[in-house]
Amino acid sequence: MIREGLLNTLLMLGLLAVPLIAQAMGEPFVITLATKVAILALAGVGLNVALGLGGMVSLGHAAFFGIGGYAMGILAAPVQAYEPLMTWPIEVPGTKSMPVIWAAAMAAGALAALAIGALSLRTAGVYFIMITLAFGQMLFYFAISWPAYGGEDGLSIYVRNGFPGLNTLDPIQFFALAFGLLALALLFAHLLARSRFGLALQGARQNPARVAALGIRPYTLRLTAFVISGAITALAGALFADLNRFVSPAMLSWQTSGEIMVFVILGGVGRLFGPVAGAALFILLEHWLGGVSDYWKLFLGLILLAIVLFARGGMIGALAGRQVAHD
Amino acid sequence: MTDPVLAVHDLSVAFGALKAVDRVSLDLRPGEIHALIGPNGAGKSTLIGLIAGGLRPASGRITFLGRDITRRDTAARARMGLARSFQVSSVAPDFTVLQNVTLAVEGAQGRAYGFFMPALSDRSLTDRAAQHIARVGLLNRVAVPAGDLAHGERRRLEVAMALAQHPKAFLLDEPMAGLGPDGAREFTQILDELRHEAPILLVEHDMDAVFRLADRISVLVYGRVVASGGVAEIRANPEVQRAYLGDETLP
Amino acid sequence: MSALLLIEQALNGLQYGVMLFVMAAGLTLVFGVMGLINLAHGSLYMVGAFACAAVAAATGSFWLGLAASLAAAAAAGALVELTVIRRLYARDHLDQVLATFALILVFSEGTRWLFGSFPLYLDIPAGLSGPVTLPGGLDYPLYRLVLIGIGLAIAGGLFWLIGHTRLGIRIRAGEADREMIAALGVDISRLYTAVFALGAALAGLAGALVGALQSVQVGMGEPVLILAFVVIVIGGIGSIKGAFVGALLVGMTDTLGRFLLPAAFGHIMDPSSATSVGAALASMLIYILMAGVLVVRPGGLYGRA
Amino acid sequence: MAGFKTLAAGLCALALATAAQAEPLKVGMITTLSGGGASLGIDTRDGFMLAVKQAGNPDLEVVIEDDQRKPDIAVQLADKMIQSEKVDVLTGIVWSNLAMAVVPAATAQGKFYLSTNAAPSALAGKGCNPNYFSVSYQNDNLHEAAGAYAAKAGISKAFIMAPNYPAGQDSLAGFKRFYEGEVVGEVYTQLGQTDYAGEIAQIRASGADGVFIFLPGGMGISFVKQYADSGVGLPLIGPAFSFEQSIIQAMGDAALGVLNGANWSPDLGNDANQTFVTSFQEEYGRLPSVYASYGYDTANLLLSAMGKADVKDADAFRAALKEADFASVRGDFAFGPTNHPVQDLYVREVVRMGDILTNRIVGTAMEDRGNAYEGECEM
Repeated sequence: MIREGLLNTLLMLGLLAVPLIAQAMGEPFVITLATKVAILALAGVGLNVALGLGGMVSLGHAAFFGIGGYAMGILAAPVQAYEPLMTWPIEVPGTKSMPVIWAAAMAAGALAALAIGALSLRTAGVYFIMITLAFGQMLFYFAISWPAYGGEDGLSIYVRNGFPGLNTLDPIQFFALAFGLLALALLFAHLLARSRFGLALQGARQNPARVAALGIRPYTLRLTAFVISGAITALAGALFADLNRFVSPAMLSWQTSGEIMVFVILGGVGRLFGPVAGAALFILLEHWLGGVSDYWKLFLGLILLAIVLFARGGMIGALAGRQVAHD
Repeated sequence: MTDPVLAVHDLSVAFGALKAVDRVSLDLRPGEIHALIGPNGAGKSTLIGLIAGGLRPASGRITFLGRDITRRDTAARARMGLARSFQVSSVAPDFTVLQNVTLAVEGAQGRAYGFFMPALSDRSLTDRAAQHIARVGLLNRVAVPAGDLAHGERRRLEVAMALAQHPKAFLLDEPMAGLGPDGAREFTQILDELRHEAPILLVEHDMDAVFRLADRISVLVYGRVVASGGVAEIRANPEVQRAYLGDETLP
Repeated sequence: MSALLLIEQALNGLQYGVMLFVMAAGLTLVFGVMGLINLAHGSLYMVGAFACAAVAAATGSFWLGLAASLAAAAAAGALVELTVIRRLYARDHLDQVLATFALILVFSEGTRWLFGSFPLYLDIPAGLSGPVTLPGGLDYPLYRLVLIGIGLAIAGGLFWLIGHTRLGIRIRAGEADREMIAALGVDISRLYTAVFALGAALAGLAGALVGALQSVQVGMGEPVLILAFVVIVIGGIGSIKGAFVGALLVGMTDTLGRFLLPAAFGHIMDPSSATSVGAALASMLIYILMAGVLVVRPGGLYGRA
Repeated sequence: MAGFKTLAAGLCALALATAAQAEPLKVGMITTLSGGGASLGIDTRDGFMLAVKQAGNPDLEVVIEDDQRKPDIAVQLADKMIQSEKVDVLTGIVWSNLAMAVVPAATAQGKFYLSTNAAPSALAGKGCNPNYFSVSYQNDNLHEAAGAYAAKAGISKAFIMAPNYPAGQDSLAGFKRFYEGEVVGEVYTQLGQTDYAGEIAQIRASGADGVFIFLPGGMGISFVKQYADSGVGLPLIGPAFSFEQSIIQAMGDAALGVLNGANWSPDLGNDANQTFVTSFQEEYGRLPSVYASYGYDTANLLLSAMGKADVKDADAFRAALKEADFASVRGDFAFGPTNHPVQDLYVREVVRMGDILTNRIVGTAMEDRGNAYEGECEM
């Protein structure tokens, strides 16, 4: 058994060290993989706010992930075509600036989460799982069949968006951005869990009737958490689209929702660094198994099954033992 | 006579064909303990639920501090100062005693949306929580998860949470259920002090405690109030004897 | 448009709806009785279709294939219940989602391993192919009429099973109170295996029946699974009656929406963009229906919540 | 299967950079080998590897990876192949949306991309690139063939149908470009739709005398079975994708007599094709599909260019590719000005030969057809 804090530190140091070593050895693709881990972990951190703190099992977070991606595509694509984003009622140019895109992605994700959450949170338990799934599908089909933004072909941008002072085309510099945002999000999630809001939200997860009797509306708490969660996941989506320089409806598919949830559960639900461990393990498995057999998903499924059946509390739970109550 | 803190007027609710609460009117006056007794299934817990806000009445009104609260939700009623305990212990089981009571203090302050305001390192929250925990004698158990507490301790934790709300009225649903004779005696003492904070609407099966504590008693049978009055009056009421107490001799 | 076309579309919606019901019934039973959310239900649909196609190809008989689909899906269901699912009853929904998500991967790739990546051939049985002329002069495929009949018969059978048999009484008791049924001396784990296998068999049957009309391929179960979720959310989880009403609603809405919406948009825009915009909206229609139902009744039409 | 994988040296993400060696041409194939669309990718790979095996050229190294039909995976595989494997040429993508995700970035980094199938209009027009060659066709071609031939086949009032996504929209536009009859109904279906009863009812009510469909993969199987069963019985025409070797077996007799526009058929009489069909059957025990033929042609094109120029000399290699000096299974083969083929387009009919269903050419729809987007390309 290792203390959870030490484990988390090792995890983050590992995620930081792998691309640095890869850089030194001239293996840029490994840096790309580490960037993918950081971005997917960020999406997981977003989901974990809803899932771990709030107890909301959302199987529709691909909606926010995809919305973040499309925010990137819709803002950046007009720039490369030398066209304005919109001309009516006022002319708005597109942008290739990452900070602007991130803000737009988070705003769009938050708005979508507000709408989806407001309806879905009227229900609970298994209804909530299925409804979030169905809303995700609704956006997925919409994105495929709506012709304006490329439909199933998606939107390609040929050059990665820019960040002041950095060359984002350099894999290691883009990794630094993704890693920095992941660290920020982890810090935010940490503060949130220990805040007044976090206390109330976790209370509402355990006993909503009691929290209501204390004068705090569980619905409003959860909706707020869902919106925060949607915004973080949308930010991850914008970064993911930038990593691939491409966005398509595949980001909105329900398999994506399932995978984001897998990161969170693999790592350990409600553990701050769970999504980081989960995403790292998932990507490692995907690339290692993918090289072993065409039927690698069969083995991935068996491994997932073994983890959920026999390693409760996820990886961090297995390594660090029972979660201690919040200090 | 002062105005009642809490009053229900002609309150009714039905579950299918069953009239769980049938045109009930009663009130709670400052400083008193008003006990609600009756056989199992008489509708006592349903009535508490209606007053606290978990259930919606089919007809009738509820006023609290002079205002009609019939259409307000649970949280709004709680913020006005209506504190309740549940028939089955209701706490956040993974939270420690301190976390549970801190949450109650937070609710009373109406500031649950501080995203960057740390909760458990904020002395203005935890000191107050500790005071309430001390009141119920759980100070040596602050760091224990509520789920690991003994039954009686959890009951006291609920009282501490209710106290933290700075209530204008308590709704206590069988707070002494399952406590055993020693626990019940101790708890009676706590409730006796509690009445100085705010009046109590008390649902209780322990008749010793009821007769020792109550200023007034209302008897609920099949959803209706069949008798209401002072302790002696209710003891003597033949209808109560027959309908509720049966052949048991009263203490 | 003609009344005949509308009637034909309504029949199509009905046929689509009853097949969705057969699929959704198992899902809603398993949730109602065991409180389990099973994402792998679509995989059992696929197992049924593959078993039917394989046996029909080997023996030349669709009906043997159909029997095989029932047996294979029930066996797969029982096997999965005994090895994996029963460890999940006491877990929260989260673990159930992850474990059954993993099962989808195992089923899909396992099937691909066994049968290859190419779609299998499965045709409508000879006696049921081709159209028949209905009163009013409408030519309608006989097989689809048979599907409607089978679906309605299964619905009737399920209502009877739940309402009038010992198993049904146990199922209803199990929904109400797990401890009580255990106290009655019923072997609860055998009951659970039986209910899960029953749900699996229904999914497999739906897969085989619909597989004769469609492409039998890996991944065919997931779109149907999500539709089945929509159905039981609309109907109220755990309610067979709700699943039936929900399935018909979804079937009708989807079929008529795909047909009427582009036509409606044709009145206000040019035909090409009307078909495209109308089709885009039609694909979202059932989800809008679901959202609408939930606004009015958060527990679904016949839900207990 | 695993054999090809072992060709992918340094596959492990953390493996050391492979030691320097004699510089062969390294080609990276990204195609769909798992999940729903795997049969197309497997055919592409098998056709390509058959030609590689027949050539036995030790200087050609092939790395094959599975894109799972996911654009983001395809992009990452392309990054990996370019950054880590240091491939010179990319190929193999089946789907247009994946091609749109990979090709622009790959050609922008100076790599060659040879398309074995997907050739979306954006890459033929405004997005064209001198390093991008489509060996197969331009996406619209096979729809154009169907459109050009439909009137000859007696279809004067057509009902046309495709899924509601960009390739579907391009398909209907392609059909209408050379169709001389009247379009009486135009319907977009949902991508991945499995039940077409509603559309068939509309066909029945439309008064059409023929139906054009573009429904690739499982969608086509579902439609054709249901259409045959409905008794509507109007002639059916479409592009070859919907009536491919791997698909028509699953349709069964329902597919008999369906016409489809194609640029290749197993019964094309040229020597290269006869060799290809025979050796493919010997090697893999099944008839090749168009995807296999494109994979085979692509490999042979690449081998022919390797014989003429070193890939490190991009201009020379590009010129060598452009000459297209290889024996195509399609007979005459040449690249047009925008690196898309100029070729004859045929119409085939699904027929039964013994136990299996296959296609047979029934007529030529267009001769020396290029594509509709050449004017938009500035290369």
